[in-house]
Amino acid sequence: MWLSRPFNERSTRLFLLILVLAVTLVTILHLALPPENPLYVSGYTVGLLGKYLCYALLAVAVDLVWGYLGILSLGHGAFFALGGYAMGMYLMRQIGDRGTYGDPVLPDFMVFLNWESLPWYWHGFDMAWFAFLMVLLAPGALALVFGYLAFRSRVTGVYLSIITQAMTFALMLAFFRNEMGFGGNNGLTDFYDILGFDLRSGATRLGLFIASGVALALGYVLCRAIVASKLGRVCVASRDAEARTRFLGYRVERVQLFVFVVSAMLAGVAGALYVPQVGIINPSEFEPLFSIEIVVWVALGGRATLYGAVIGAILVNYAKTVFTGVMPDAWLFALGGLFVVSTVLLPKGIAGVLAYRRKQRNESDTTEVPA
Amino acid sequence: MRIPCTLMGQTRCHAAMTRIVNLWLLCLLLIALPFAAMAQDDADDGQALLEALDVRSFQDKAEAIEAIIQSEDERANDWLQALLDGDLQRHKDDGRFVIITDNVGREWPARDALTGEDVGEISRRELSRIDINNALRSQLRSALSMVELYTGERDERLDAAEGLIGDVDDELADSLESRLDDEADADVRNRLNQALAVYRLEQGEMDAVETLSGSLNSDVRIALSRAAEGEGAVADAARAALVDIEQKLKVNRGLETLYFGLSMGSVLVLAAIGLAITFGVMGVINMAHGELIMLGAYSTWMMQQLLPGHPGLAVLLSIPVGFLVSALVGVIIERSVIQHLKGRPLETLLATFGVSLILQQLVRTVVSPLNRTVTTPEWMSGSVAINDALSLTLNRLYIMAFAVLVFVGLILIMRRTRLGLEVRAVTQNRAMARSMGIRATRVDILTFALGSGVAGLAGVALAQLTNVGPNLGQSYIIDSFMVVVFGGVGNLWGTLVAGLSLGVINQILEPWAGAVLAKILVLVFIILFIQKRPRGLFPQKGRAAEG
Amino acid sequence: MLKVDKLNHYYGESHTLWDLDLDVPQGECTCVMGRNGVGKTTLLKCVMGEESTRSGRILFADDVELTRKRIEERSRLGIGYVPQGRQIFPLLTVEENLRTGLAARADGKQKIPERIHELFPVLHDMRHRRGGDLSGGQQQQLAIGRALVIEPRLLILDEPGEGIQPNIVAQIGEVIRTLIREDGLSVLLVEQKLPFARKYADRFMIMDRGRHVAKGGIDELSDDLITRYLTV
Amino acid sequence: MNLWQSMARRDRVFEFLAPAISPVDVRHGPILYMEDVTVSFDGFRAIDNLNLTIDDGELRCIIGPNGAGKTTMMDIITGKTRPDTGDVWFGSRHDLLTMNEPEIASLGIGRKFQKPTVFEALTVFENLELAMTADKRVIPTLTARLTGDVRDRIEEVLTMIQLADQQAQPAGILSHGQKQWLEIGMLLMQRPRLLLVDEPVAGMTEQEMERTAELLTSLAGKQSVVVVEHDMGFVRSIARTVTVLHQGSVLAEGSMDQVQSDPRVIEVYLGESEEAA
Amino acid sequence: QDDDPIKVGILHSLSGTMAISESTLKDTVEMLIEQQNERGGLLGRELEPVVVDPASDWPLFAERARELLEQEEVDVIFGNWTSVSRKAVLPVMEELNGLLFYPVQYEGEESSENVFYTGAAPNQQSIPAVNYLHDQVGVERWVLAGTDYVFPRTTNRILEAYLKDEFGVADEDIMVNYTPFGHSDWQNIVSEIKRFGSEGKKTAVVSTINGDANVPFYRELGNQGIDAADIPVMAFSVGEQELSGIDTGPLVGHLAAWNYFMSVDTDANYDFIDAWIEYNDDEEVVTNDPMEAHYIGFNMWTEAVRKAGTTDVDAVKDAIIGVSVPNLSGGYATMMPNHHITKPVMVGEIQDNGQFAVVWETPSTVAGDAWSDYLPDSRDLIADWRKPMECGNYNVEEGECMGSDAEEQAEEALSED
Ligand SMILES: Nc1ncnc2c1ncn2[C@@H]1O[C@H](COP(=O)(O)OP(=O)(O)OP(=O)(O)O)[C@@H](O)[C@H]1O
Ligand SMILES: Nc1ncnc2c1ncn2[C@@H]1O[C@H](COP(=O)(O)OP(=O)(O)OP(=O)(O)O)[C@@H](O)[C@H]1O
Ligand SMILES: [Mg+2]
Ligand SMILES: [Mg+2]
Repeated sequence: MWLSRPFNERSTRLFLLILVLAVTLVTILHLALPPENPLYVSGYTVGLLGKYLCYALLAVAVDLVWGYLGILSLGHGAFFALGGYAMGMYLMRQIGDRGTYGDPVLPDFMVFLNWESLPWYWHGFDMAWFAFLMVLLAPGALALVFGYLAFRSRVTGVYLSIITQAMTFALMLAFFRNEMGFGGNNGLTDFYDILGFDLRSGATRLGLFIASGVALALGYVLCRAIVASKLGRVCVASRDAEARTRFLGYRVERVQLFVFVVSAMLAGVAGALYVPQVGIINPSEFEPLFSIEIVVWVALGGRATLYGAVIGAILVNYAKTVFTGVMPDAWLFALGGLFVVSTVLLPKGIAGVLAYRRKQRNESDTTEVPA
Repeated sequence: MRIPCTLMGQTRCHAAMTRIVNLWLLCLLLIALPFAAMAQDDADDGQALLEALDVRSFQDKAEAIEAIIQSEDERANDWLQALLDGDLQRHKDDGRFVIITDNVGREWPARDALTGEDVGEISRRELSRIDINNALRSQLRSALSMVELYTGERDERLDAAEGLIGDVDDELADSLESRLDDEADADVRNRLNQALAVYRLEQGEMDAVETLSGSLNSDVRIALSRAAEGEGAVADAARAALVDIEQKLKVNRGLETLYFGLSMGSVLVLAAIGLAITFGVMGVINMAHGELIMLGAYSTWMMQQLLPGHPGLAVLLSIPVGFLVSALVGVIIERSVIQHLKGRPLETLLATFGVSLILQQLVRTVVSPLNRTVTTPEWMSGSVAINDALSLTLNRLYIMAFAVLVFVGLILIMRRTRLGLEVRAVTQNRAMARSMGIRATRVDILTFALGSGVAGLAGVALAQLTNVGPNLGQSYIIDSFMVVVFGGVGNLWGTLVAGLSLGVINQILEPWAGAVLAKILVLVFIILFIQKRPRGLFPQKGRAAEG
Repeated sequence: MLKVDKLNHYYGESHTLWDLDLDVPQGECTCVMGRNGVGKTTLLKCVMGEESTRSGRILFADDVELTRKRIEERSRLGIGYVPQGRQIFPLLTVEENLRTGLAARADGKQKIPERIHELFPVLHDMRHRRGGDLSGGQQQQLAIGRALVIEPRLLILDEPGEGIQPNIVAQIGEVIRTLIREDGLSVLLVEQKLPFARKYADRFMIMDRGRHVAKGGIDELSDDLITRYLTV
Repeated sequence: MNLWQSMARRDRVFEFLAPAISPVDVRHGPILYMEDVTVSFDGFRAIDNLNLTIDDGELRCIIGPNGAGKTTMMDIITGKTRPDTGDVWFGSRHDLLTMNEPEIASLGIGRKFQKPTVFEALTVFENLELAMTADKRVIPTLTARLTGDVRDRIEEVLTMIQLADQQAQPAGILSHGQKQWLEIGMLLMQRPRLLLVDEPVAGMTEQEMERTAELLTSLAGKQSVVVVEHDMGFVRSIARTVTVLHQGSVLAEGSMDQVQSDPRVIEVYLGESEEAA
Repeated sequence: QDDDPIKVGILHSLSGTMAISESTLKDTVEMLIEQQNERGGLLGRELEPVVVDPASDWPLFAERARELLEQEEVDVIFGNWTSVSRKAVLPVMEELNGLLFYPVQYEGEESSENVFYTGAAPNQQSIPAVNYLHDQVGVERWVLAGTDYVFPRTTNRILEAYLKDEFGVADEDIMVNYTPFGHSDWQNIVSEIKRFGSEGKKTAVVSTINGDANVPFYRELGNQGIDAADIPVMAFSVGEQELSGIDTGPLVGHLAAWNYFMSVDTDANYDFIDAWIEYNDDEEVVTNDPMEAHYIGFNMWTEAVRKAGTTDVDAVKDAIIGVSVPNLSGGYATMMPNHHITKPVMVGEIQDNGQFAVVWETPSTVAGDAWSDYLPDSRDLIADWRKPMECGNYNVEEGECMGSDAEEQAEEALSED
């Protein structure tokens, strides 16, 4: 089976091992240790880590299209946000009549803005299966339509990047509009529970953290499977010489569309897991700068490696957390400096350094053997 | 002559007051002008007059103002002007009235309102201001403008006459008639005629309609529509005149929209044109472009700080300064970061993103996180009136001209100098260009400096329109990329056309769809347009572009 | 004119050129030959500075140590380079492509020499077309023309006849010969086509897997050498 | 779940769109048929009323001055350039002008480019793997496996093009000539019905040229081959029919000897010296 | 334990788009803490500020709030500016039982057990301001221009209803206009306003335009020659700080409604300003309404802590209701049971020195109303956090506490059994 192919790769196995160990360890440290213990992992940290994992999955999705397909998407935040909104809508509906106005159907902000009834696109989101389906379908459909148009007319390079940016920018403006019925600038927030579990309980948050870990693992394996397949090589081929690939008989636009849609769906899943953990989804997730930032994570971690994207996402966000805490006035210097220095010094990102190290070690190993 | 305001509605009272004050000022003027100023040394009189101003109620203040005018005190003008400017203040302890000459900081220099002698700096804690409100302000202003009608320069007379349209009553009409005879300037006469015609139209005179027809002045239109409500010949004529006016207004609105569009477009072009060089020609995805714009804007502010009191000169000087500052920063960025990323264009995105964060925070730390004030010089503020319904804002006119200049300059540099050729050669095939003897490093530095400098110029212009703050750049970076790409990467003309057309489209859509939706529609338009033309407005065609 | 001494070059870890020696006498045409992938292009790139060398010396005009010069200075010394794969600037017009060569001219003249248009009339006809739109052979002609704009003292040609129609190939050969005779130009040529090499080169050098294995006057190029080193 | 979803979607959206490839029909005539084809770029007629037919199994050489339009002709056949007017048929069933590049490629038209274009980031082996005839739709490509047969075939071609040693290296580092060979190898993997070969021997040594000539002649018969080349020695060694293109249309056509002695061809193309040779 | 400093969390963006407004609030709280420490601290303990930067990123606000409460274990938080950031933080506050003082005027329609709203509710800003325009200026036509988000939307809805009901304003005399955040090209809108205002009736603009969009807006007003005397603009989001970035020359006479102006002529205010100037070591700094709100909030909190004798959140929550502290305009602010405070409402005119001159003031302070009386759905709601009601949205019609908290209380009651 093509899906099992990644498990033959050492790097994937190693990645999964580390991920599983890390998640388990955090879980154990969180549950088993008393808060006084210096090794205790607080609920706050668990939430933080869960968020990082979502970002990591998002970065993997971006790396799939950027690293392997050569599509620099500056609009992946849109798919992330759409997934998030799908989840957010579900969570809103779960509130039921516990909202401030006590309306059993309408979310607070609708009551507040005098909406008479639920807009049609809000229907169905009270059912978990439907909402979760939409988490995949909404970003997938957007990617499908958008990608179909763009790839069909062979929009490439910066042109593609910029229209993805235009897409997310337009969506941001649209979602900001209160008429859209997604809560405008305030977005969706003040959630109570998910699948019947209380979102304000530590256990649920731990569960979400583990779910994020699982999603990341699955997403990673899926991407690896695509990349390691012949399709992955077609992707790389079309990245480097699109026209040539066509002359070999590959329908490049379909390959691009397929991978783009898969990537969008992964981004959607990441967004869906992100929302209950941070407790809010608002149009700022659509901001073009956020999408650029995702690309920066990937570049920092190392493009076209997938695990590099994971490292980049976690590292940058960890750095952000630390810096904003330690030096609130100057953290942008640190972050900006990190981007600059690492690009200049690490041309292939962190993954590049790791690969280089490994290569060196291997070489020293092999030279030792004959001696 | 006194009208008890309490018996009237507040606004109507003020209108009446205005008229009274106007007349009084007029008299004052007519009397005072021929005679030399008489010495006024009984200070008590003045003190009393001013004291009457220091009351809470604005009605009472209006009366006090009137009293001042009636007093025929020669310092009245001074007081009223100070009052209008908010400079008339009272010392809390000794009750002395002073006129402050500067109101920045905690200690304010002042002079005595009665004697005019300098009293040094006074802590603002010690002072309490004689407040006025909008009603009083317009009362004072129209009073002063009446004076201008008689004594002012031509433009002032014109403004004053225009302000009279719709405000003429019986008493005023007579004095205006006589003023009309003395007035030499045709435009002013025309205005005065209109003002009188509106008055006569209210009296139901037919020939007034004739005078007024075709005028785009809003007060005239109001008068006409009021007249049109009635019955009879005058009303019919008024209706006909209105139809004609509406027609003209429509045309004017179209022109206005076009102007708005072009002016918005030239802002876009200015913001994007530097990027068209660094990104379009050199291929550096320069996320710090916005910050370079911001630095240009800050140089305007800086120049104005350095040259207080000469905002105009400062703005002019900030053109070269803004260029140099941004160009210099551009060179630093190029040397420290971008030169290490040769052949890795996508990574320039990452590094310059970092640079943009650093620059933003730098400005926040070094200058301030708050917006800075940039003063619009006299000659750039206001607007030129094409007619009563269409006036073009001056600052935007200047910016449009500036954009054209910058664009032409750039085109010349890129077309006529070796730099233009060399930079394209270097970006297309660096190794080969060097093998042909082109000093690639120098070309890189110069080009990046040029692109950055132009961004600085954009900043100088934007400082006249929008916030000068650390976030300035971020609000333009996305638009800039959009414009460059829409026009076709590497094509300066494309950038020009793209910027202008996006501006016009936006402004056409805006009244119809609202600002938010218009923006969304423009974005959707760009997306769809790129489907049709995957390489922008002016694509590079043929084999060459493919590879 | 050009003297290469014990040159070593690496692509990363792989050793491409091994202690390579080469001599291009003034006013002669030296032809480098060898199978695909033996390192001919790499050698030329080292001379031009596009590849940096690990060790060895490259002397130009007896006294200029090229390895210490930056690329752009090398061409300014009077080295014209026609690379393999044409390497024209695709988005510049033909004329602009030619004008890039003006940067390296010692005399600072800002006009494209007439001779080039005489030699390649097609470049004149198509001067407003973009380089990338030209046909393969036209591009090759452009590449040669561009190198000649410099009016070089040493001309380096990497398979110049590739993709050019026969009569023009012959013409190019003649031009090279004239330039050598009249202007004392020196030529370093990489060429696979024996007839061409035999006709226009004065000396040869054969490379095999990064080493030089034979050299001499062109008359000395024997069938034995050919079967040994140029046959698969 | 995510995965199955996406796969299901893929199936629904794309695969039914894929046209069933029908084999080329050559019962009633030539395999390639171009009639009155004209292309102009900004007013310049690169191809001017070109008429050309290639028979099934034929090996045709096309020569002509630089800029005659040879490469452009191939661009038209492979769908890269759309002609302004004219007809291009593959067999008697397929109107090539209605198809896009991948469709044309999957009909069985393979091409070697004048400037070698290989996938630089992929290894030599992978380059060949991608070129191989297979079901090239998305899902089959995703699930494709490297069977022993395929591997054997690739190895075979690798030895043929003498890149067996470099098979695991990225194609980007190959020398110019090696890339030429790799392209030929990719063409071989593709097993097309019609091969369009643009300057196959540029940068090759005499002996390699001979090998290429052998290779191409051995292919002819089963497959049709169109070769564009400026090396007269090479053309002479393989040519049966030669077509001379000039300024976008056919100047002369016939056997090598006929063409070679045609004064017009000598004037615009061969030159005096070549005739002497 | 007792010598440990009392930790005061400060949750204001120091970077990103909101830094421009929020960073001064951070400084304000730090200054207040410093002053308090100079006065010997609180309950004999030092106060220690814990500053974090949520970087204008809303989810980050929630995260940072959690960090402050869970990791840093602060006793109180002063923070937030935008509504959305407050909304993001709210669940965290309620979950971890924190104390938040929110200093900015907002759209109302909210009352949380854990949040104290020291900024103005709509009835403390917009309604009095509109009254002023109608009564004192004689405005008959209204332009309601705002940025497209909740605060302007709600405010304008309330105002529209109010204008129609109260003054009988006709539909065609109200023009509503929304623009995106950071809108910078105002040409069309200003020209439309100009046209709308030249129909012969006195017209005013009620502006809920937010943040950076104001500068280009006012500039365009000035350039198109719209004078305050013709069409005054009454702004709800433009304070001294925003003006400090604008050349106010052409804007003289335009209005703003707040509960405090820097130009307020009281000694308390001058003391505060002097301290602020000294703290920043900059003669040019300005104070504004949200700063006063923090000043009040901080003093209320210290007062309540002193009253309760502990920083324990529940004790402080109980103690603070009814606490009165002086405000900067010479009166007193009292914490109401609905967690809003009493405030005077003032209208100021812009001066050429970037200050406002107060031209009108409510005769007495106004108590903040969490639930607007002019919106149909909230008309019947009240908030009262005193025992035994302890409810943020009590429906007086139905006589029950709506929504979540009822549920929670029921659960609590169950679990206590
Ligand atoms: N960038 C590179 N990195 C690593 N190896 C390279 C690189 N470029 C070339 N090589 C290898 O170096 C060797 C010599 O290449 P070079 O291009 O010099 O050959 P050549 O003699 O010019 O061949 P040809 O006749 O095909 O042009 C080849 O084996 C090639 O694979
Ligand atoms: N996109 C284009 N724009 C302008 N001119 C073009 C374009 N494409 C091709 N041409 C011109 O069309 C002519 C035919 O080019 P083509 O590449 O087909 O020639 P060719 O016969 O392959 O020549 P060569 O033997 O040199 O490869 C040339 O003169 C070329 O300059
Ligand atoms: Mg070579
Ligand atoms: Mg060709």
